[in-house]
Amino acid sequence: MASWQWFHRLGSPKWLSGTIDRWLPWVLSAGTLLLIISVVWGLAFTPPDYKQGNSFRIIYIHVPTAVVALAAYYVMAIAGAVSIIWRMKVADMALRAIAPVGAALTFLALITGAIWGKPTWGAYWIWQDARLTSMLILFFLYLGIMALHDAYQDSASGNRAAAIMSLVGTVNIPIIYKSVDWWSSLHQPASLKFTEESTIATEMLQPLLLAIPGAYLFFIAAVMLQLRVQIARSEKNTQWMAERSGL
Amino acid sequence: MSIESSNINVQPHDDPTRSGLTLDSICCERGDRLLIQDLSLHIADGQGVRIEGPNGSGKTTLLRVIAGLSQQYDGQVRWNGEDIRQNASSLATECLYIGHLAGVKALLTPLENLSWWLSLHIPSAKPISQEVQLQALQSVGLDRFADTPCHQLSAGQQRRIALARLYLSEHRLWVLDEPFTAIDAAGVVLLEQRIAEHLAQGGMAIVTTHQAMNIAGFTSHSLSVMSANGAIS
Amino acid sequence: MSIESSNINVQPHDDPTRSGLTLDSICCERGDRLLIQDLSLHIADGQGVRIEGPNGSGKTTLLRVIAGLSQQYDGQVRWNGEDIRQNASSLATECLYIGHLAGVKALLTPLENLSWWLSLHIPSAKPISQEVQLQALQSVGLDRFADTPCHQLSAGQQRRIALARLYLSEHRLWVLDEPFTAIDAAGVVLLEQRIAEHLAQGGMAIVTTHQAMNIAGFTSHSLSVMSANGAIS
Amino acid sequence: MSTIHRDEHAPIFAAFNALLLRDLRVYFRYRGTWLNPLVFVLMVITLFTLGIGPDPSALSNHAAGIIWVVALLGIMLSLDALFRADYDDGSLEQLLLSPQPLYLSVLAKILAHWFITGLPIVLASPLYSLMLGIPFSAVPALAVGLLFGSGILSFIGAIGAALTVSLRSGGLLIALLTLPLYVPAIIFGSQFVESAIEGWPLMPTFSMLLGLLIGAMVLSPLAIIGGLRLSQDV
Amino acid sequence: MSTIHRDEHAPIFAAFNALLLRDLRVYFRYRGTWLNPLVFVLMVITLFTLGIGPDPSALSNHAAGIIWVVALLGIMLSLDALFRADYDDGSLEQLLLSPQPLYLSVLAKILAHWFITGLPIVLASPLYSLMLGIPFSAVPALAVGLLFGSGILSFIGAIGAALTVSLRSGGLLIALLTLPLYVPAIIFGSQFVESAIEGWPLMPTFSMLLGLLIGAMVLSPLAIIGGLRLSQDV
Ligand code: HEM
Ligand SMILES: Nc1ncnc2c1ncn2[C@@H]1O[C@H](COP(=O)(O)OP(=O)(O)OP(=O)(O)O)[C@@H](O)[C@H]1O
Ligand SMILES: Nc1ncnc2c1ncn2[C@@H]1O[C@H](COP(=O)(O)OP(=O)(O)OP(=O)(O)O)[C@@H](O)[C@H]1O
Ligand SMILES: [Mg+2]
Ligand SMILES: [Mg+2]
Repeated sequence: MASWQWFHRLGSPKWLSGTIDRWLPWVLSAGTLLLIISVVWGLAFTPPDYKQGNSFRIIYIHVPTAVVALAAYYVMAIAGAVSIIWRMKVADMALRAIAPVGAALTFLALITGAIWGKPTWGAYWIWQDARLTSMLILFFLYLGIMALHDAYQDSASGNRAAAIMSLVGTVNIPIIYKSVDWWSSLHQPASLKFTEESTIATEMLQPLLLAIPGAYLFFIAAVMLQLRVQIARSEKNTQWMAERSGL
Repeated sequence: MSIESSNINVQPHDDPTRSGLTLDSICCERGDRLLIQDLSLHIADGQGVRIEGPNGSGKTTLLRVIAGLSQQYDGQVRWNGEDIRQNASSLATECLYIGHLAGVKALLTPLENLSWWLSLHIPSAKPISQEVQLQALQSVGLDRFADTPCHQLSAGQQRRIALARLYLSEHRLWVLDEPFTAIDAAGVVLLEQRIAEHLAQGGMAIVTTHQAMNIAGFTSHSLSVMSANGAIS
Repeated sequence: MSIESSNINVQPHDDPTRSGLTLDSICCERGDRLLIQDLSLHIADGQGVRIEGPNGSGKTTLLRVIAGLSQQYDGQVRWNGEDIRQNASSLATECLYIGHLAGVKALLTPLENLSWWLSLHIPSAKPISQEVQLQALQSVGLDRFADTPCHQLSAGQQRRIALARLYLSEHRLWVLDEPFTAIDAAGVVLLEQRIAEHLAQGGMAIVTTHQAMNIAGFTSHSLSVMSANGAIS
Repeated sequence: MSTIHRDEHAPIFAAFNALLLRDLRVYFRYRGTWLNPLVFVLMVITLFTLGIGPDPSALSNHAAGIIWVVALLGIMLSLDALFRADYDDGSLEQLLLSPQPLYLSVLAKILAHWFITGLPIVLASPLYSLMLGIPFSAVPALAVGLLFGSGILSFIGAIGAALTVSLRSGGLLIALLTLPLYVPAIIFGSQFVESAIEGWPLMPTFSMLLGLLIGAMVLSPLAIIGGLRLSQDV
Repeated sequence: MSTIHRDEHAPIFAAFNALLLRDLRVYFRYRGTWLNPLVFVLMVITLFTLGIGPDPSALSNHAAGIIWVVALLGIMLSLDALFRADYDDGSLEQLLLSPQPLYLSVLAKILAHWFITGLPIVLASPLYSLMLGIPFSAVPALAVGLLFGSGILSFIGAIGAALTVSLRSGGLLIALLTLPLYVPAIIFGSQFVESAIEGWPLMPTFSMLLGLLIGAMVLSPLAIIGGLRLSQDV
């Protein structure tokens, strides 16, 4: 029983609200710090690429946002599953909170990728590229879930509909990962490998290895901020919320 | 905005396994308004309850909760002592619901409409023959229209197709939301007879209607809006 | 299959230019059945007619012919002596029709629904202010719901939006098909009062309903199916 | 468009405005609905590129044609709802019985529909050109062409919508009825864009498009009114 | 399919059959309705050839992709009506309240829908190949691919239809929700046909299509049931 306590606590908006208040400053500042360090390191102290010159530096935004945008979908789908199985209020809030953040990250990855594409591939956008198109599809998935949420007047139904849709959408995740193998693609296959030697030069890799956790932390902070809004909205009539805002 | 609620046939907490339908402190909120507050009642075999209340007082909301269509409520609905949230299928096999919408396909004929409904709701091993179905249609005065597409029928005739189900139903509980809508005076009398017959055979019924209704064995339960504003002022 | 029809307020042929509504030997056939045979009647200022008949006897069909929605009939409908086939607009400006369907947009609020309807049907140079519209909604008990999307309202409340038009209407002729459907008892009383008021002010009304109705100044006219089979047998 | 505006001396336009406003409200009531046709167009283009596979030149060569066909589909997809909702809830009866000129009422409904389908598709022209590699210099022509074209498509599609409103046979009958009528618009429309891309003279096709639009605007309401009246006698 | 067949010992399949029969009857009641999606597909292909202009090779190069996208659109166009009619007339309530397994009821409805949309599109494969210049030897592969693909599309589209049935926001939200999910089917489907045209091995894409179909058939009813139950609480 005791081992489940954390799970039940997680279901309580009050507990969650307290936790967010405690952790948000730390997560936010750590994420920002890591990002700043890695970007400054990447932009100023890394040697230019022998083929791409300086344009490769956008990697320090592009790769972290792309990686986190994908991971965000998993987290969202897990929240959806929890919401459907245990009907947990907090899971619904999490789903609602993650969708716009994930959509924004996906959008950023798309934009930075497109900007990077111009000097390297000679075009902002290449339709036939699988990675690019599948990322666009991820963007549409996020948008669809947000639209479904909004379309329902009744928030309980909207939450449930969005949870179902987020689970259904997970089928696309393997496609997005596998697309590079299935299609001919101009885009990099995964080059960060933990098992073998990485194909990126170490000097370029090191700031990237800082930027990715930085982006994760930043994502968590953004979701926490969104969650706060969700909690305030759905718990506005409860006593603890009244006390909290009274304080 | 709050709702008064009176308990009839009370003592729902006595014997949770007893047969029939038990509502246990049902609360319903819709659009930030509390419609039904702490409603408890029990319906046993042979009993009928008429839910009364002005327009917008929550009758349909309550009936949809009882039938298992709506999940947004607090409290318990028990069928033979079992929470319908735990065991929906036991109620489903024994409950007949006719709501504001008739559930009649406009492009099909009355006979076809009756037939698909029967296959879904009366899954007996022995199929119900077409003659029996025609008899039910005759009971509601539609035998001559058995093969006319429903969208060519009048409002009352379309509603009668849904009501023909009452003449074939073997369900113990009938949940009828405004069954007399669009039905002419002679039709209302015959329907009342049919409902009385059902109760006499040990069935149960929950009915809403704004019209006068006289059926033996019925008690009334009113959902009245406190700031009585639902009526045309 | 044939229809009996009795003439009340007869002599429709006397004075073709007289004011009010005149039906002159109306015959309607629908789906190979003769529904209305040779129906003639006249309604003058301050008169109300209730069209009676079992389900499927042709009441709605007749009302749609009178309102000018249906073109499939023989005979003449005259408004102030003029055939409405020749001059549809003179009737259109003076006639209010509320049918089985309410003509209410589910996504809009009651106030918005009333407002578009008014612009189409009461094209006075002086626009009807929002306060007046709210008053009409209050008359049907919907003032608290003036800004709630209609699909969140109950069946009776949605119907009341259509009926709110009666409180703003300046039309001389009201054609009301089952206006009391889904309306609670208190609401029916108030509607009856409103119709009586309309007649007292010199208006005309044609109404169908299966419920009891008592309004002064109303005569009944029955469309009864000869082989009385429309009733639940 | 935010408040009901009634001109003291023109109750006729009051009705026109009220209907326009009503329909726009219905369309906008759920956030995002009005974006749907546009999103649909963007998605279909995406899908086409996926289906057609790795051959970038094929797309840009036929960009004008693809955009036109897809825009047409987006508009047509949403045409089913133009009168059917009114038919189902009885407000079409009230429209037909109104003493106001039906011609204007029909125009108001079509205009409202165009605002939420045609207009966003027109405004997104720069996006298509980006997606399909159309030169930026051709964007104004693309937008003007789509402006006229989407108008023509709305009017013609409305005829199909009116004629089928009482038949419960689904929206595809509209496609069947109206696609043949769309052909001239499609031909001139994509020619117009092609001319802009290639630098050919624009006036001949422009005047054809303008003529088609005016013709459709003047004539189609007559057919639409006929279709709507018919729907009451089924 | 002409009379209701009830197996004495299987009332469950009696319900399945009754629902299948009911929906087919509704679809067929107006002559020609079932032809609509097919005619739509043929017309859009015709329009594409018009819009793309006098360049026959451009089309045949991308024939597989074009057919797939257009078939998808035809099916999606008609999906809006899959549950909405039932929702509007109250028969969805009766379906949800039935003691019969909803899983089978949903399957029956999708199957009926596929019979009048997917199947005619599959059967017309020889026609497309004629129109778009696909070699006749590839027709069987085209038909098999469309057979699987249209099934997948029906199941996935039904999810979108179920989730939006109570929202009066038009059929385009379905497109927004389901088009991203269609992508794998489109990719493998058009790859399959291309492999057939080019004479590449068929098994890899075939097994992917089969897997997708089985996955969609098994899993999508779960999401659909969730969506339908949801629709009653709005
Ligand atoms: C709009 C265009 C682009 C999009 C949508 C896009 C998308 C993505 C995505 C989704 C990832 C994450 C993959 C993963 O987590 O496994 C990624 C990683 C990456 N992208 Fe892009 N990309 C684009 C353009 C580019 C360009 C132009 C380049 C450089 C030539 C590039 C280089 C990379 C690299 C090096 C990675 C890291 C790969 C890894 O180690 O996993 N991308 N991109
Ligand atoms: N989804 C919803 N969102 C918001 N409010 C709702 C919703 N559903 C119902 N309501 C409100 O609940 C109230 C009760 O509705 P209900 O349909 O139960 O009334 P009713 O008693 O059946 O009325 P009637 O006699 O008119 O049929 C109405 O005022 C309605 O506005
Ligand atoms: N388009 C049509 N085609 C064939 N028959 C029709 C059509 N319209 C109406 N009918 C028939 O005409 C008869 C009368 O219909 P109508 O709607 O006028 O009846 P009503 O008196 O209003 O009945 P209710 O009391 O049920 O509203 C019905 O039996 C109906 O079947
Ligand atoms: Mg009700
Ligand atoms: Mg009637």
